[in-house]
Order: sequence, then structure tokens, then C-alpha cells
Amino acid sequence: MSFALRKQGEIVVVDVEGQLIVGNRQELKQKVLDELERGEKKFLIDFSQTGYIDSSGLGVLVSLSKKIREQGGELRLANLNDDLKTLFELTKLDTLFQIADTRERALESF
Amino acid sequence: MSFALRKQGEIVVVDVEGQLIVGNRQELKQKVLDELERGEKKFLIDFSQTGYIDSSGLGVLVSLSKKIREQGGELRLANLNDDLKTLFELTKLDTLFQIADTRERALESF
Amino acid sequence: MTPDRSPGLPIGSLHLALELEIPSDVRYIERVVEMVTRQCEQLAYSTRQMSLNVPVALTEALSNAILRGNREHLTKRVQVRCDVNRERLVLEVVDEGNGFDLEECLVDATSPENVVREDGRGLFLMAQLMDSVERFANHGNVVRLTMRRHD
Amino acid sequence: MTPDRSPGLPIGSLHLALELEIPSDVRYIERVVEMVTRQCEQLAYSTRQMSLNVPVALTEALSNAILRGNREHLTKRVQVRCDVNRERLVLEVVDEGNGFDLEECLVDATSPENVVREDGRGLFLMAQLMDSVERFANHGNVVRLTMRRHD
Ligand SMILES: Nc1ncnc2c1ncn2[C@@H]1O[C@H](COP(=O)(O)OP(=O)(O)O)[C@@H](O)[C@H]1O
Ligand SMILES: Nc1ncnc2c1ncn2[C@@H]1O[C@H](COP(=O)(O)OP(=O)(O)O)[C@@H](O)[C@H]1O
Repeated sequence: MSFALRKQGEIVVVDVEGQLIVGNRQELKQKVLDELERGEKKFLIDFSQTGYIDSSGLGVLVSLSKKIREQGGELRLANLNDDLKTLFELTKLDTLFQIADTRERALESF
Repeated sequence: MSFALRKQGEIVVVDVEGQLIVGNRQELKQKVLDELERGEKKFLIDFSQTGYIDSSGLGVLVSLSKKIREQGGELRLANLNDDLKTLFELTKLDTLFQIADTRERALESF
Repeated sequence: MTPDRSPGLPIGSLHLALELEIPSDVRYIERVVEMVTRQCEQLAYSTRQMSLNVPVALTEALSNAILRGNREHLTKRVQVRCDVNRERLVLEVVDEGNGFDLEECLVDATSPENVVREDGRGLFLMAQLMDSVERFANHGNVVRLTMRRHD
Repeated sequence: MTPDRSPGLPIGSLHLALELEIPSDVRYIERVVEMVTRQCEQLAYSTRQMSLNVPVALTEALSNAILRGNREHLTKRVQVRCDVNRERLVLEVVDEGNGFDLEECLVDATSPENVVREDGRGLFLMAQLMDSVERFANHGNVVRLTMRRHD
């Protein structure tokens, strides 16, 4: 599992590869917060290569979305597979996040 | 698992793919006996693609070697991996069969 | 491999059990999950159950055992038991902590005040993803998750 | 996947068990062997044990149970039990036959008169490839094979 960050225009795109769980969520959080501190405002987290997410992974997403909003930034999620969609629906987190089907749509939506 | 037979010169080469065990040994036996009946005399069984062999697989080899000899023919074995070599050694069948390291050596030995 | 030569196993009668003990370190969770799902694969559970229900619920139970139950004391161990047949999967996660009141700790994570929280979704997800969640004491604090097989 | 993030499981404590029932048909043997070796792989048994000792000994026990014990009566079943930890593997194969005298039936397959025979190597191979072969009656005719783990 790893997190690949890269800039696409003025958007920071994060690919979550593997699981986003209690053992590694801190790494994702830190990487995004570092970018936020550097002044980045627009974040897209892409889950096309993600396995499963646990409650602490979801917690980190909630936390990041707050922190990004506090800095006047925006967070988008993209490419949730059916399992992940279900997870967001079960927890009603689909109502909290802006979720796009594809990375392109997410990029356009900023 | 399957048995591929082909003629190389005047030698019938049989490749044993997968296991040679109680469930399929009869098929090997029949295929070789058919060739023997057709007048073939030289047989090489190649184990380079073989997994494991059980006692009934070994039994079929003993039986074929007898039948081939009765018809004035010859049987060679080739390409036993370390596990299969051990199996032939444990049962002393390495003393009963002519075993070559490679297919080439076996072909030359006729 | 022609089908009539090596027919599929009659897994209706298959029963697999697994027991394992890990130190109180969350880095082991992923490997435990892999091993348990590999067991369930033998019984042809649905992809959804193998890729969502089991991994997430088991991860929650393990991380609670490690973080809440054993408070990451490395000398404390977490036991994992998995017992699966064609009908159902039973997972037990045992920690050395004092236990907790399941009724009380299990909250509706979707309520307006909870949905914005960072934590508190673990037991809720277990309850959603499993057919039953039980907690009892038996040589430690046991959380038992049961899931029926879906086709 | 860096090693410090997801360390290998402490399989010293791992214990796997498997139970399965098959009809008296030799075509099931290969799949049973696959499933059992897959269990042992989790415990990192040696390649040699996984590719020679276990497959051959188990195949012998299963084919004897099917052919000798149950005489291929399709209504008769063969039970397979596998219990493996880091130290040893125990395999039990149970048929519905009348059993047999292990001492008597186990012959030296390497003697000059036996080495040319087509049959009679099954029990001999089990004895050679396993650390112990036992036979007893317990709700059927049980053959129990035990193998210690080699590094
Ligand atoms: N194994 C455990 N040992 C002790 N307390 C636990 C255990 N599992 C859960 N709890 C209690 O239940 C509460 C809710 O757990 P959970 O729903 O997983 O959310 P979170 O762990 O994010 O708080 C925990 O905060 C803890 O007080
Ligand atoms: N499960 C069994 N039930 C009854 N008899 C058995 C069983 N297993 C072995 N035997 C007896 O032991 C004999 C020797 O078995 P084995 O060494 O496997 O050689 P083979 O099966 O080729 O004769 C068999 O012929 C049979 O009489």
C-alpha cells in the first residue's frame, strides 16, 4: 500500500494504492496536510487502485475534508468501486463528500 | 493433466503433464499400449512437466516397461526432477528403469 | 484439465478453522485479513463478502482489540479465530482488555451529529457488514462476528 | 509493500484445520491434495514437503480409502481431516470399510521380488514420506499420517 501524489494543473491528485486502514492512514493524512501547508488548495483523492477502507481510513478522510475546508480549499473523491460506494452509503459519508465517478469528472468539477 | 504423444524419428515421446496418479494412469497406459500394438518399439516418457506420481502411477510404469520388453521394445525415462528422483530412489525403481537426465540424452541412448 | 476428470470439490462438506495470535501492532492487520479471506475463498463466498464485509469488519475488530482492548501494549496478544463452512463464517477476536458494553458503545454513525465525526464508526460498520456482533468474556474479551454466506 | 509496514505474520502460533467429505471417486483426489497443500503453504513448509511428501502420501491414503476401504461404492464417503501448525501436519483419512492390518499389509517395496510388482507401494510410500502412519477404528477406518515440519 502506498500513496502517490502528483500535481495536475493546480490540483493535487492522490492515488491510494492498496488499503486505507488504521496501519497507514496517518501517512495519507500527513502527506495531504504537508501539501495544504505548502499552500495547495485543491485536492482529488482517487480510489481506483484502492482495496478496502476501514473506519479509521474514513475518519482520516473526514478530518482532511474539514482541514482543507478550513483553509478555503476543496476536496473531491473519485473512482469508488461498488464496495467502496456501499461503504460510503452505509455510513452516509456519501452525503458529506463530493464524489465523482471518474477522475476526469472530478478534475472538471473544481 | 494430460499426456501428449509424438513421434521423434522412430521413437514415441510421451510428455506427462501434471500428475500421474490413480485417477489418470489408465489413460497413459492405454495410449502407450495402443502405440505398442501399432508396432512401435521405442518409447521415451518425459517428466519435465510432471507434478507428482503416486504408487499406481509407478505401477503403470512398471507394467508398461514389462509389456514393451515383451514386444522386444525399449522404454526410457527422462527429466525427473529432484522430487521424482527421490521417489524412484525410495522405491528402488531407479534400478529397474533406464533414466536419462535430459530428453536429448534419452533419445541418443536408444 | 477436463471437468469430468477432476470435478470440483464438494465444498458443501468443507469446514476450515484457523487460529492465530498476533502482537498488539496494527501493522499485522492486513496480513491477518488476507489469510482469513484466503480461507473463505476456498468456500466460494461472494466477491462482495470477500472484498468488503470480511476485510472491513475484521479490520475493525482487530484494530479495536489492539488499540482499545490491549492499548498497543506489545506484550499483550490478540487471538484470532476463524471457523468457516459453506453456510457461515464465524470470526472471534480476543484481546486482554477489560471489555466494553457493546450496546452502549455501538452508535448510529449516520446520525447528523455522528456523520461528521472522525471516529466511532467501527462497531457500526461491524454491525452493518456482519449478520451478528457479539461480545463476551472468555479467557479475555471476545468479539464474535458471524456472517451467513450469500450466493 | 515495505516490510516494516506489514510484517510477516507470526506463524509460530498459526493453527489451521480442515475437514472435508468426498464421494468414493478417485477423481477428487487431486483437488483434495491441492487444498491441503494450500493450507500447509500458509505455514511455510518446505517445497519438498509440499510437492513430494504431502501430495504422494495423501494421494495413497485417499486412493486406498476409496478403492480398498469403500471399494468405490459411490454412496460411501471418505472423510479427510487436516490439522497443521508450525511444528507438524496431521492428516486423517477415514473410510467406511472394515479396516486392515497395517503391520501385515505394509511390505518392503524395495525387495527384489516386490520391486518388479505393479502394486503394493502405497503403504510403503506413506511410511517413507511421513514420520508416522497409524491405523485405527473410530467411526470408520482411520489412517492417520503425521509429518514434522522440516526447514
Ligand atoms: N476491544 C475493545 N476493548 C475495549 N473497548 C472497546 C473495544 N472495542 C470497542 N470498544 C469501545 O467501543 C467504542 C466504539 O468503538 P468503535 O465503534 O470501533 O469506534 P472507535 O474505535 O473509532 O471509537 C470505543 O471507543 C471503545 O470505547
Ligand atoms: N483403507 C484401506 N482399507 C482396506 N484395506 C486397505 C486400506 N489401505 C490399505 N489396505 C490394504 O493394504 C494393502 C496394501 O496397500 P498398498 O500398500 O497401498 O498397496 P496396493 O493398494 O497397491 O495393494 C492393500 O492391498 C489392502 O489390502
